[in-house]
Amino acid sequence: MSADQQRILVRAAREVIPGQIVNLGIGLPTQLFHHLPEEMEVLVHSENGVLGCRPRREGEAPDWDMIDSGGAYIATRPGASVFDSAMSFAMIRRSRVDVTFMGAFEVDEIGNLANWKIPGKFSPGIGGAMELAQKVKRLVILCSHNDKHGNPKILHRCRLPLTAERCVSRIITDKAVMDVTPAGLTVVDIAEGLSVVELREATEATLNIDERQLGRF
Amino acid sequence: MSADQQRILVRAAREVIPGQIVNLGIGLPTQLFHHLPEEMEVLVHSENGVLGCRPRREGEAPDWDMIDSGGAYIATRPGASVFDSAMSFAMIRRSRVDVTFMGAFEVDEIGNLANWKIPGKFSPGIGGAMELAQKVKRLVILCSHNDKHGNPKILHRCRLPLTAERCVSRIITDKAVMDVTPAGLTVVDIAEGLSVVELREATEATLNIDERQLGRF
Amino acid sequence: MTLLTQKFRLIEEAIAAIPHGASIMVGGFGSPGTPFALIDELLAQGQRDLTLIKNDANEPGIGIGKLIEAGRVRRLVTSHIGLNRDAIAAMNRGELEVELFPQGLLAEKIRSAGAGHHAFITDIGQGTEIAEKRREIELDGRTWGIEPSLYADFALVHAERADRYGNLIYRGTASNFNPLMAMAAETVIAQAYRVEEPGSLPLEAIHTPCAFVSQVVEVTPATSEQGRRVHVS
Amino acid sequence: MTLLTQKFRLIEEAIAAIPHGASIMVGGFGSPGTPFALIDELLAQGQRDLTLIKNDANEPGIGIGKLIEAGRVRRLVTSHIGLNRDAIAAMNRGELEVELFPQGLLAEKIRSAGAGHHAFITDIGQGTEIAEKRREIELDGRTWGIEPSLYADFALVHAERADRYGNLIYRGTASNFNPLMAMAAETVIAQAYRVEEPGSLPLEAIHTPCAFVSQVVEVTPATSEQGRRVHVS
Repeated sequence: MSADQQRILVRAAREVIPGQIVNLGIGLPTQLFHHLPEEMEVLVHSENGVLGCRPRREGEAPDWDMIDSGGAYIATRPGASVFDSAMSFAMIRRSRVDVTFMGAFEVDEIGNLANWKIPGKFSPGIGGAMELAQKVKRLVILCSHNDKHGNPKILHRCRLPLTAERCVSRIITDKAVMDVTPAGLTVVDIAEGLSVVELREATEATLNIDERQLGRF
Repeated sequence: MSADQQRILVRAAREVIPGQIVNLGIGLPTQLFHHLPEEMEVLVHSENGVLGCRPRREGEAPDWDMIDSGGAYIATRPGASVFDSAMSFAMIRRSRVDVTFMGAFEVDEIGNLANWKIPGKFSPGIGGAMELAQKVKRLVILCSHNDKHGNPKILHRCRLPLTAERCVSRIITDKAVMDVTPAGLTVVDIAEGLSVVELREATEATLNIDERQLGRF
Repeated sequence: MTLLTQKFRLIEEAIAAIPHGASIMVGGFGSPGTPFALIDELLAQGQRDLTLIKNDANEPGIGIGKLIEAGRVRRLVTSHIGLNRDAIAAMNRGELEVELFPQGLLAEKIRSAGAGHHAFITDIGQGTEIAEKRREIELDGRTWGIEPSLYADFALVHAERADRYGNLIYRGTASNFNPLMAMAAETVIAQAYRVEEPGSLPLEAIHTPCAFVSQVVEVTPATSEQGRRVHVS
Repeated sequence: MTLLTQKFRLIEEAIAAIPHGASIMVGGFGSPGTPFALIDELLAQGQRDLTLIKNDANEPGIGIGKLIEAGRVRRLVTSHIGLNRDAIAAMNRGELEVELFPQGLLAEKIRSAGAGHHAFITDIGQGTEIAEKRREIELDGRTWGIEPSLYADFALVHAERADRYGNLIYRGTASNFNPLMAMAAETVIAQAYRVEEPGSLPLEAIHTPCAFVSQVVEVTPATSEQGRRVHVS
């Protein structure tokens, strides 16, 4: 894992409050699993049908019937339950998941999210992202600020097919923490060592920045 | 219980095949419970959420959490399961109940059934009758042939609000066993000691009767 | 939603969150699964103008029968009230507004809310009075009824066992409408005979996962007296 | 429906009832809950032109991956095939028709069939490509999508325990789509690690009541090899 990814995860872990129900999307968000202390009373929901999963401890034998939605063998913590896919998504559509962390291809100023399809290049399916994005109370995006070619992923408007409209609450990248507000994107934190000018250059979206209120991470 | 009711129940018990799933409506059909031998592999469904109930044995203590849809304390037999009301009616709407026995205010020549409401006089609710009548594979009506004033209950067309249209397979009364066929009501069995003329007089519906094929019960 | 760590409550506190005029789903089919203790607390606290959603009206002097008798229920959405002559009388006097649905449709209207749908499309009741009261739709060459989801502000449910996160296990025919209502209401108050530490309920045996439950209270098992009053054929 | 007394079958006999061109729901999310033995028997018997309905395409060489590889699947209705590069390649070559749904909608389309509804009405996917493909309805001042129920001729499901009437208990995350498919298909073939006598499964622990299950076969627990091939992060 890169230092940038590590920075995103450490910052993201601060978003979780004890007593919450949390869903971790495939990819980087899944790694957040390892940043939630086992003694913290948080139940991690995985949409394949488990509430209260935890990573296996070192040397702990896998249970072939226990995976998360990414296919990794997981274990459970006290208070866990298992259930079918209808129940699992009822929980999602009824907004009983407090916060979901998800990756993104693109996010935009009004909180639109695109993370499931690149027409002609990538369309393996939708999975649970659409329901999670549309219905979760708080959607936090964890992604690199720019793609591997350096192109901005935080856009004025998404160009790829949307996962859901106006669904994102907060975006955490290697460069900044941004909130989606009625006035557009407001920068909450900026990465250590990065200037506001550099951040704006790496971003297509218009960013509201009040330098007096800006945190570092 | 009257001799007429007893005759209906004895005849009705012959409708049940080992291995079937059976639902018994409130009132007379519930009594059929006692005419199914305990060793017979039949599962009785009750729409409040149990499959495989049986009457309590003499002296058997009631379990306060186990009732049938009529409110009677019941017990269960091997192979029984309990479930919620959504599951219970999914079973009904998916026609997974092989045969249902139900009472009637009125039944008619095309198999319409009225048994839930007498406008201005009786309308305590619908309960599960509507789904059962509409969706069960085989609906057998158990009722007196005439009401307490002697008026026929087997009609040309139902006059009361319907429970379901064209839903009845067979009608068993104290006077006859009748099948609903594309040609109307066909009498299968006639009560011991009753003449065909007497049966026709007690019935508003037109009855198809082939005296050579007529059984007695 | 209540944090997992803050769900275990005193019954007085849980019920005190219910205002006058609230819509309340109440679990139970006959006596089994009826949250008697929560209902009695609601009776004691005095909330009025209530809309109740329950399969049946219990019986006179039992469960929601007490609330109806005390004039605290403005409207009852139900499937059958035949075992409560007081409720029928109140309905006939025009003091209790009663809306009736076929039992399975009532269950599914609640389940549909619990699943986060807006409505479902059914053929149940087509050709009967039921169909006259609802919006219809032409689809695939037939006419179907549209049944809107049925939500409520609160649900009062009864479980056999719970943990303090709000995981619930039902027993026997006491399940009935409880798990459906637990998914459909905004605030879900569960009573259980035992409220245990998280980890004590077997994973696969949990019927209602804690995500749906707002508050859990521990109650003494109902006396047999309440049970005995149920009609025995 | 099969009589209760005639459900316990040999696997060859159960699968032999499936004709060419059948639509088949297959339980499982990744490996857990996938009825590997039933799939292998289907592979051995040679049925073709199949429509499969499954959350995912398993992985290359595993589960329905084998059927896809053998060219036996004409159409796949699914939520995600990202872990099976062979399935993606077959789709891109036009040899496999793939219909994609959001996972929760797929689950509910199956559940809606299982509950005997014709369709349900949802806001999921409104504002996305999903909405462009389906019929919409104006209700209560908003536009909603209509999602028809998804039925199938057969369902192949996997359970941990069963009895010979067909009552089923699932374990861990092996539940997933299995109980939904068991309700939705016309003929339901269940494999279980143990098929016991009626009466041995605890009443409240049964997830799928036997009324929905047509045939039960007993299979040897899957080797860890099948499990081990699943991606471990």
